[in-house]
Amino acid sequence: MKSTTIPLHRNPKLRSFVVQASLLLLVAYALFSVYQTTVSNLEERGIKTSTSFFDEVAPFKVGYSPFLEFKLGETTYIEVFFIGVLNTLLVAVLGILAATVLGFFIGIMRTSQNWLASKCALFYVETFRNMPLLLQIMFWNFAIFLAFLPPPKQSIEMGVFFLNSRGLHTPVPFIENHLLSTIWFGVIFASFVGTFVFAKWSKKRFESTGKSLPVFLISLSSIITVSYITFVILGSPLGIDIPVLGKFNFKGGGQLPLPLFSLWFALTIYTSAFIAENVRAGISSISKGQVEAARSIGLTRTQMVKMIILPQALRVVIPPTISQYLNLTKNSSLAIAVGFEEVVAVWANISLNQTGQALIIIAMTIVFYECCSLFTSFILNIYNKRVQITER
Amino acid sequence: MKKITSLLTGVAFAGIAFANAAYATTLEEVQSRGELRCGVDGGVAGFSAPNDAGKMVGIDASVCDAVAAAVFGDASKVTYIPLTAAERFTALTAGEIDMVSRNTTHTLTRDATLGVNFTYYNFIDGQGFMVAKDAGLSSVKDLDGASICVQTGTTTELNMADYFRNGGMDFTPVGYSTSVQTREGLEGGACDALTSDASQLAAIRSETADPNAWTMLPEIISKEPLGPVVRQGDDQWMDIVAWTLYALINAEELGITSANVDAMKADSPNPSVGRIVGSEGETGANLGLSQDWAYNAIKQVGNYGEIYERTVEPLGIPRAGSVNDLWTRGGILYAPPVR
Amino acid sequence: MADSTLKLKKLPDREPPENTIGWIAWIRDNLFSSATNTLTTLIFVYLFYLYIPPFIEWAIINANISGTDRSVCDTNKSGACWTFIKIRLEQLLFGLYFASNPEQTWRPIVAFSVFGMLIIPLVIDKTPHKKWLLIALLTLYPLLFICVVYGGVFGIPVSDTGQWGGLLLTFALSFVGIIVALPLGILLALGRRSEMPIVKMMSVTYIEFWRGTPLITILFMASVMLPLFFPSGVDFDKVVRAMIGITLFQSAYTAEAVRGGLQAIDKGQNEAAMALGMGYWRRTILIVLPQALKISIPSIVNTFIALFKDTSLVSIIGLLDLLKMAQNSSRSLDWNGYDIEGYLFAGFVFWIFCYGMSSYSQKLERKLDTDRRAE
Amino acid sequence: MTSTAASKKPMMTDSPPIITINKLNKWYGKFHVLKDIDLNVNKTEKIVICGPSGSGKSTLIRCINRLEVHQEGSIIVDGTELTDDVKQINEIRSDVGMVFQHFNLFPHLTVLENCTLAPIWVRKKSKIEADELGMELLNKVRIPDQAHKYPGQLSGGQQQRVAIARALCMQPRVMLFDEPTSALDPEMIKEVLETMIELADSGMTMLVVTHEMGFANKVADRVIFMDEGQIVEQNDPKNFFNNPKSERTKLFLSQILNH
Repeated sequence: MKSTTIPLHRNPKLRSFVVQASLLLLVAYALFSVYQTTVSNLEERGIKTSTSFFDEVAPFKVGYSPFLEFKLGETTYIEVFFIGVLNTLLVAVLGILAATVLGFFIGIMRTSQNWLASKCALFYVETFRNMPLLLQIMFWNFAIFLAFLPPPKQSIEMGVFFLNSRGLHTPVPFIENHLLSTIWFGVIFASFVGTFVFAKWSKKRFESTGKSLPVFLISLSSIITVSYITFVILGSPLGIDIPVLGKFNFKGGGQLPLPLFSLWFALTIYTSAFIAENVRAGISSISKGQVEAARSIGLTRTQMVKMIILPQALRVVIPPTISQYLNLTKNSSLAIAVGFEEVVAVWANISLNQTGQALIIIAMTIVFYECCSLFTSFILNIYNKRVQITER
Repeated sequence: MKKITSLLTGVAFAGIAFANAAYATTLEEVQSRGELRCGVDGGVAGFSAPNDAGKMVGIDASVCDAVAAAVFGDASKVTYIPLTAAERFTALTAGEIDMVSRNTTHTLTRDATLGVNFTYYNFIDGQGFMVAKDAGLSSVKDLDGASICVQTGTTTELNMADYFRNGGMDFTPVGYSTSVQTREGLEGGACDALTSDASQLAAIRSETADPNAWTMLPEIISKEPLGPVVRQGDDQWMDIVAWTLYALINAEELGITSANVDAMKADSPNPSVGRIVGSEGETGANLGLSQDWAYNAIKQVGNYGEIYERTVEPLGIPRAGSVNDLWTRGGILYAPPVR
Repeated sequence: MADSTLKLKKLPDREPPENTIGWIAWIRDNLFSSATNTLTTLIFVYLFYLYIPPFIEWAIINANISGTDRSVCDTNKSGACWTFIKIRLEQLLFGLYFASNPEQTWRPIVAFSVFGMLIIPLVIDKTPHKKWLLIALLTLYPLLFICVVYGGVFGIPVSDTGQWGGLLLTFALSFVGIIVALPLGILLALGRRSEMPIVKMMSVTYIEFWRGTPLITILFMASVMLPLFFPSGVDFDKVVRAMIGITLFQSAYTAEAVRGGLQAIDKGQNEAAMALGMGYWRRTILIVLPQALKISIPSIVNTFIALFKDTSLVSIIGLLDLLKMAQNSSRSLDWNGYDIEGYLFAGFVFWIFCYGMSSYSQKLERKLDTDRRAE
Repeated sequence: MTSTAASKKPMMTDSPPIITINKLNKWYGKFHVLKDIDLNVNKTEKIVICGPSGSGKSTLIRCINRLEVHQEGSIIVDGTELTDDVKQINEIRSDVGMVFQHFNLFPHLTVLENCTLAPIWVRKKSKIEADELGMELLNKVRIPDQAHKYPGQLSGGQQQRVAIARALCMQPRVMLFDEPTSALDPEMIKEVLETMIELADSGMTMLVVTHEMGFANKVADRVIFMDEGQIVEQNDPKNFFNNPKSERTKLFLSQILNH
């Protein structure tokens, strides 16, 4: 036997090394020359790039900032960025909540035995997911809400809620008496703890005797009763700030400005169509055998849905739905079309226009979205790992 | 096909540094291309908007025409590039266009940090407010607490913030990215007032369903000198754009119109006129242009007064006695002499 | 038990009882099978009664289609104003340039019809030589599109990309997006499954970067920052820059779609090819990719649908795509106030295309499913 | 080897049959799957149903716990007639256990949870009680050590035995088996059949759709042959196998026994 020496160009390890090294070099070179070109372009064109504008006072006003108060003449650019980020997160959370509820509703309707209900759900899904979201946002905002909602003086009244062309105005509670309201919150907290203990006890009892109680109903009603009674006893420590019609619009209370309302509405409808499709796919992924087995051991329909179908369907539904949540968050950037002040609108558009610092501003915007995306993948990974452990 | 080829090479060799621009000066580049690329808004009546035949018209577009006439002797050698507010400066500094004539306010920050130069002004504007007639408002002071529609990313937004802050008043901005949307917002009741440059307000009002339902408040809260912008670092080109504009203003001052410019050229005792229409002096050569550069601009586009009358007057913004009138008639338009 | 043989007589098939088949049974089973079911049916019937007749009345019965200006619509406000769409149709479909130059209108019409002639046989099952049609669509058609729509050859005047608009622009943007992104996406998908760590890492970074960012930010980047990345002298107009942004964005999604296909390929295929002594590229191109691409067509079509809808975002950076065109028209002085019609029309056009594509991809998916079960 | 005498005794008791099927007809759309089926099943009787695929044998036993709805005729299970009444259906179902060809275990629940689910929620037993019962039955099918695993971690045979235990946890009066071994490998068939034989020996009433003729021979009181939706022939196993009366049965038996 004679030892063979492999010619260098046929050694797979070497080949792989050379390929990777040259690719790396090529990409590094490409990135470097883009960097260099950019730097020289900036210099040549006399554009100054620096982050010093972060601490400059923003010379414009952001109209909606429920979390960080915007003070004209004090709020700086970097605070504007955070206001934008918080507004994005706000609309994302509102949208995710509503789209999930609506999506599950439509998705379950899609699998309904009732032919009409099922076809209506199909119509809903096919209509809304096959039209551009931007078109839908503008349609609702400009062609429907702005065109048909009345001005503030003729607002649509729904009890203490007022809907008009400026948005939805809601009452919000405010604290009248610090001590008493602290006590009241304490009582509510205690009653929550109480129901928690009660739920634990009732679970134990169920396990040992098989007797079950409507835990949720009992807890809910007792929390409501307890908090109402103490509220009255304490002499109403909280006031309710009801919006009042002022000179131009409603003052006081909480506000869901029309742009936010339209954006939220459109995002909810659009995303719910996708979630509904996920839910349908999840439910129909469950084999007929599972249903038959559940029936054959005598489970009622409700029990079957709760214990057999939903837990399994959710495993199919949740991962793509989490991706839809990310999509919704990214899609909220279309707010720019209706003037809601989320991060792309106040940062990548207004601030960029006013400072001209395109590089830094766009980069920060991208980093924010990449963080959202990483966070989503992180959650998805955790979920997938957990599912993998409980079922192989 | 040139663009497609350059696209392909550009994509393929995105990272590989190219040799610098082949042309040393903007003028040479424009001349060799055979057309002027001029950035405009494209959607503001009276300034730049397509007419029925699809041609861009307006006082901003006319400046482009005049520069093309000065460079080529042919005012039609222009390609108008509609730009958003956000893109106008990058498009200019990247060399995608040769000049911006897009109702752009001259400010220190823009001048000093964006790599651009402002020339002179083709329209001097100021920011005003428009409200519903039946709202019973007579002054901006009445707007304390109001919602105000505004186009975002403009100086308008900043002036409003300053003004309200100064007066200790409160307001809620309702920001839209285009001026058409601000109009829809106002008409739909999203805001109590709309703020923009006075000229734009007039244009917007003319586009509402019922122009008589809206009225302008008397205050003008800012200075908005609007004019063409060029890239920094090419003084010759800056001179060409600036002096074309000056020539149009001087022409009005001297009574040269597109109708009588031929006659003036043939026989004018006034040396100032002669220098403009090219019968005297070396004005064109100094700029690197032909001798009849200003003659062509005036002949084909008209003097400043004619342009104004043709484009802005129909919006309902009278000129007589306003800041946009000549200095000789109480306005502030004052062009340095062509000599 | 001896009598059990008596049952040997074969019973004839009978028709099922009347009330268990036919439409009555169908209605009972699908609409009134239980109390909840009946209630649901009644609720829906009531809702239909509330909303459908007024809509039909507005959109069809009372609608205006005649006339050439808004006066017709202004006198009859009870119906939709389709006159507006009729008058502006050419602008909406072909953009301002081709609409305002009647002698040029043939160019987008030719481009669209050739596309139709290529795509219709492609989606029909029984067409022979599909492969060649597809290749023609991906290679010859773009050339034809450039020659006819862009011009500059055979004496056809150049139409700057900056002058494209309407459905034509929407189509051009998404078509460029898909055909340029496809090869890029395939390479990235292969890279992501590569055994070379650096190649894999770079592909993953690239894919996840673009997938993590909203398209609108990328378009802003393309419109504001791209000019800074290229040396002076290399300048593209806005449409081309948008195309670059869209392509980069789309390639990441295509890569994920193709990766799905690659994952579905049985390992044995690769091993069999290896056993035949094929190298990496030969295995990949001859054995793995053809199968993987076939499987991933539905997902690729789905990403294409998403892209097609997303092209509407270019209106935010000021391009006149179909949506922007519809908006501009309905906001112009001539047709101010008829924006519902504008949105409905644009929405309907988008819907037709997206729904068509998604039905096609669902059909393909089902077919692939049964094919694989049959194997 | 013959089977135990106890289970082979003809059922001539006076007690009424536990299942009475009378003139049962069923259609899938327009396809006539079951034609005039008459069948009485006595307590503790073991019946094996065989026949070519598509003969309606699975459909027949699925009708018995209302997984399929029949259009004509009647089925009476333990004195209760199957109608559309949901409550009655659930009662009957909890008295009739069913084992499927593909096991149909709930993949998201552990083996023990699979078994205790119905006792807890349908029989309203306490969890402790149900757990005890579940473990007892898992012991019976000889897989107590797998109780806390998930079905996906078990072999096919083990899964089918869990399925049997799950059905038995409801303490049913009748057990239905729908081809319980046809999805299994040969060595696993054996372990499942052994479990079923033990179950038979304990006196359970069983209806088994299967092609395992060895099992039929050993356990069945009656073998039923179905074809084209009819019961073609029924007899005790000895006569059925040795002396089939119809040509169709002969053909079927020759195919199934000589393969």
